[in-house]
Amino acid sequence: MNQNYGWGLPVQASSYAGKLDGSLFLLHGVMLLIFVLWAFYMIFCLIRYRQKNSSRALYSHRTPLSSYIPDALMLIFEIWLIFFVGIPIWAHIREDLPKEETSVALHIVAEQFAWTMHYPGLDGKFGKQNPSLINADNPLGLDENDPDSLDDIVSVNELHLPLGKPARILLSSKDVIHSFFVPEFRIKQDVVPGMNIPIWFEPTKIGQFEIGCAQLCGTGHYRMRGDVIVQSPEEFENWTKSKTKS
Amino acid sequence: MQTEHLESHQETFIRKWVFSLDHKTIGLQYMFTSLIFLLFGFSLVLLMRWQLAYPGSALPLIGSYLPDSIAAGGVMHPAGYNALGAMHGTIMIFLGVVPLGVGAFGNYFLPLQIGARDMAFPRINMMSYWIYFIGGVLMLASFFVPGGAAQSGWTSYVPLSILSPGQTIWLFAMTFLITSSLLGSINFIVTTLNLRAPGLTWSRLPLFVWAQFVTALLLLFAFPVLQAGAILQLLDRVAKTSFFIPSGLIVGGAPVEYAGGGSALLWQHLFWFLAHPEVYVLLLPAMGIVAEILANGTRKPIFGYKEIAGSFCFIGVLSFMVWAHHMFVSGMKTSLSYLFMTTTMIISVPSVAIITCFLLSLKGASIQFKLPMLFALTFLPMFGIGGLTGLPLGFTPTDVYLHDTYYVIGHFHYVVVTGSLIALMGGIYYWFPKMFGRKMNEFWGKIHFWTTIVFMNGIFFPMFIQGLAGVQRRLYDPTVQAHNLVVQPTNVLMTYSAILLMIAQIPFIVNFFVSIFKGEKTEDNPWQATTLEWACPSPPLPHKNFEKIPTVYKGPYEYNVPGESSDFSPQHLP
Amino acid sequence: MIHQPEAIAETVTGIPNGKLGMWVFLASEVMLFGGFISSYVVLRTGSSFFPIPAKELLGIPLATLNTFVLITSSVTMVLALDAIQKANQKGLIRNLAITILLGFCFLAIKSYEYPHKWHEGITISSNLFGSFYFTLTGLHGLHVIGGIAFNIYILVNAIKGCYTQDHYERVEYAGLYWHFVDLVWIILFPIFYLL
Amino acid sequence: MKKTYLIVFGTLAVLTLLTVGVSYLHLNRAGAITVALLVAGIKVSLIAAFFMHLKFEKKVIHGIFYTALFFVLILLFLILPDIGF
Repeated sequence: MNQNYGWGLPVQASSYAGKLDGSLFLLHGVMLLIFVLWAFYMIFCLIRYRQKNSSRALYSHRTPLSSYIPDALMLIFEIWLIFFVGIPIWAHIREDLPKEETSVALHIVAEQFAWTMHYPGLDGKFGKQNPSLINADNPLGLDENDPDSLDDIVSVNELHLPLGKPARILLSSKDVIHSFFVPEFRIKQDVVPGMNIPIWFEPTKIGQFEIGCAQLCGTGHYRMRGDVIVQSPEEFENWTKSKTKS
Repeated sequence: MQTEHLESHQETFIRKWVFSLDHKTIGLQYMFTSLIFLLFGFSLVLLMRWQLAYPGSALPLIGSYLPDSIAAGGVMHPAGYNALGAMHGTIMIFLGVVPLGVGAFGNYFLPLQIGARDMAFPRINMMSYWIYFIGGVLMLASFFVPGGAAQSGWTSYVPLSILSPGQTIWLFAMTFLITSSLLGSINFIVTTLNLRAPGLTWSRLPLFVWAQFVTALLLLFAFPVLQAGAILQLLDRVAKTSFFIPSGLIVGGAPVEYAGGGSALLWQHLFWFLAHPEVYVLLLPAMGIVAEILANGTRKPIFGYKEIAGSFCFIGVLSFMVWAHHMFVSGMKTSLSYLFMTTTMIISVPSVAIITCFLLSLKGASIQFKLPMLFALTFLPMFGIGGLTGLPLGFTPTDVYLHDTYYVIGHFHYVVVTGSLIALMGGIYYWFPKMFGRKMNEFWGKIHFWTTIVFMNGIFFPMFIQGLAGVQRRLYDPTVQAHNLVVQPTNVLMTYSAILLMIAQIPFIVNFFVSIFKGEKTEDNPWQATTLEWACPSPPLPHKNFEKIPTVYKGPYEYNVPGESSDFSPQHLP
Repeated sequence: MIHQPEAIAETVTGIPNGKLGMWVFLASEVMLFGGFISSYVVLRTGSSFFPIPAKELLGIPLATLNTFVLITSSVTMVLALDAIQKANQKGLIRNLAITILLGFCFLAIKSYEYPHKWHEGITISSNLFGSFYFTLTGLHGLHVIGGIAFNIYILVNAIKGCYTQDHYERVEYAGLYWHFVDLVWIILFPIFYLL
Repeated sequence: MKKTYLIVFGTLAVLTLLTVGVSYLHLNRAGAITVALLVAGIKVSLIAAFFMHLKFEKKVIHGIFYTALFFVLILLFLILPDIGF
């Protein structure tokens, strides 16, 4: 897993990671350009106009229109950035949810210091949950006598996904605010108790990636991690079969 | 004015120093208290940094002396780390930088710069200091309360802050601090509106006064909303109401006995509605000080006085419409994030305008590299980095990746620490002669300056590298997660920079206290500045500041006026 | 035109410090109650579980009477100010006393209403409506108590004869604060009892 | 001035009775809300204008009061779309 990470950004392993990295490089490029230009200008002024060189300073209250150029350039760049780069990418990430049929649909329930994945199983329907049934080996409190829940798969801290199909996930939390964060997929979404928040991403690389919690959720926040294992479709089928309680 | 009758009787020690009604003494009380809190808040960071550099190892030297709520048996435990993190943020912001920028400098120099004898309401001014003092003592006491200090960050997000221990005394202390800030801001607004010297129109007001006035308006309109949020959260904790508790919460396998129905996002909205104007409250006084020092150091009128004052007001108004850029990935509706992304990008323009005007005022200047000028000049690039790194955080696609990582921590430390704290230190060097009639030692000042700048960058620049690598914030032990391992060495570098930064503050502290008594004596206007506070003796006359209230004839920064012999012409001389 | 007191401090805006200070303080109070009422409105429209008690339980006739009490106290307060502006010391004292009495009457009706609601099962922790009802009306009650204390302080000074036709700023500031407290109740009354 | 105060008192009393009366008519939700807020708004502006002498005050005080109102409206109408609906 460690070859995914270097000193720069982690490896891109989801469909919109490229777009997001593109805007990161664009922004940092512009920032560097602005900083370097201003640094040169400042150093020039400090040397040219130090007291030894210019004993009397230029007295003027005039602010020529040309002094507004940096602000105008900044505003134009930002307006272009928002309407031509920002809104399209943001709408793509948040609004273009793939259809249920062509994607792997599952629920992820966050709780204090573990991620519980809840697959609907072959019947595609999620079993009912009853909070009073929650115990160590039934973290979601799945109700036995509900037929849909028989083939549901519950796996803790281990998210299996097939390559080539987008994942459509419904995030919910049992207790406090967590944040589902997979650096390689460039996805981060707070998981708020009392809300079911849909997210989606499409893995583009087979391998093992890391889930982290990005929102302070108590004393175990630092060890609340999980693994995303992206497999070929066949391996994913075998895995689901092996996990289904027949 | 009612201050005349105060001199008639000889004041007791208590009335003169403890319950003083003189805005200068209250300013000094604020300054000493906030400097002590800044030092204490920074020492909390050294403990945290050691834990981040060498996770799980015993803290050297002071490990065994720490209370059990932070480090049982010399090794810090996660609850202790979270408590230190929350208290570091709270102390540095609400007890350190704001009281220094608004309480100390605002109280001391606002009346002087507008030629007033004192604040509009001296008694309320004294009350605001003592309520702040009680709030500070309560915050410190929270370390020794059973359950320890607050542990859910300075933002105290619900439901964690309602379910975890330590938050009740934090909220209670916050209501004190908010009341103190409100009383202070009422005083500032009425003083600036009503007690300006004759001839001191709005366009002749020094930029420091503009900054304090806009800051007071920000405090006045934003703090009560957090007061409401804090009271709601306090009741959630104490009276089992469920304003912020959604229904169906299950903690540790058992349902929580709350009626439910509340919304966790409501607290974030109420909190950030205050907290964004609050970060401008941290920044504006510093920008006012930089404007004063730059005009004085470049010996020319500041470039674009109207643009800077206008930008202050524009920032003031717009800062109430940008708060939800802290909540892009918090489950807020995407339509709102479009709106707040746009307003956030618009508010970056006045900041750019201010920095442009500061830089352009270097052109055609005659720059004297005196000590305060060094701090003001370094504010420009440092705040530049802080402001520029705000761009990817205010822009939703990049914020998805960078939110709640060390990139955010690097961004706001560059703005607050190498930005406003450096400017406030420059303010201390600049106004020390006016406050004590003596100068701080130039040599030790330069040592303090260069070491502080180097070590500050040593701590904060690697945070951007960690942020881009995806290291989340508030992690007790980053090595548990694989994606943090590559950049773990930067934590060691940052820890030693932090320790050296603490050592670099010792010359400043010694220089500060020694110079009060043994510093080189100076006359009333050592920097040959033009604003009104230099028109009275240093330290200014107790209770009435000026022999006679000055009349203002010209703008605040009339340097190098053509046809005049000396290179500065003070405001109060025709 | 109302009679302006001579002792306008030589302030730049021409408004005495105290009046400007009181208005600035009321602006922060507007923000405080604005924060509370916005939270109430937002949760009432958006919360998944916000049971609203039946109108009979709320005791609307009593609350209407309470609103009358507060409005009349507002009127007697402004009549007190009008009296001192015409140098009518007795009028000032009489109207101030009525205002204070009506204030106590408002608190008495509230202190009857609260236990009545507790028996109905609406407590501060029973549900969101109860929480908001007791928090907001409780906070407003504290402000009424503060207003009454301020008015009593003014009454004592008025009896001692501190206020004349030219020096009555404190009476005006107490009036401003009391009208604000009445104004907040006029907003709280419909949003809790009638909607 | 005494006369205007009594007239304002009368209008306030009538408006209170009106708003209570309307609440018994069981209008639909939107209608009830608009009527209640309208009446409360009129009463608030009456008290502010006449009892608090806002009508006779200088621009500065108007400025402060309306800015506070403006920011409360911003707070309310920017949170409503997120949590409200």
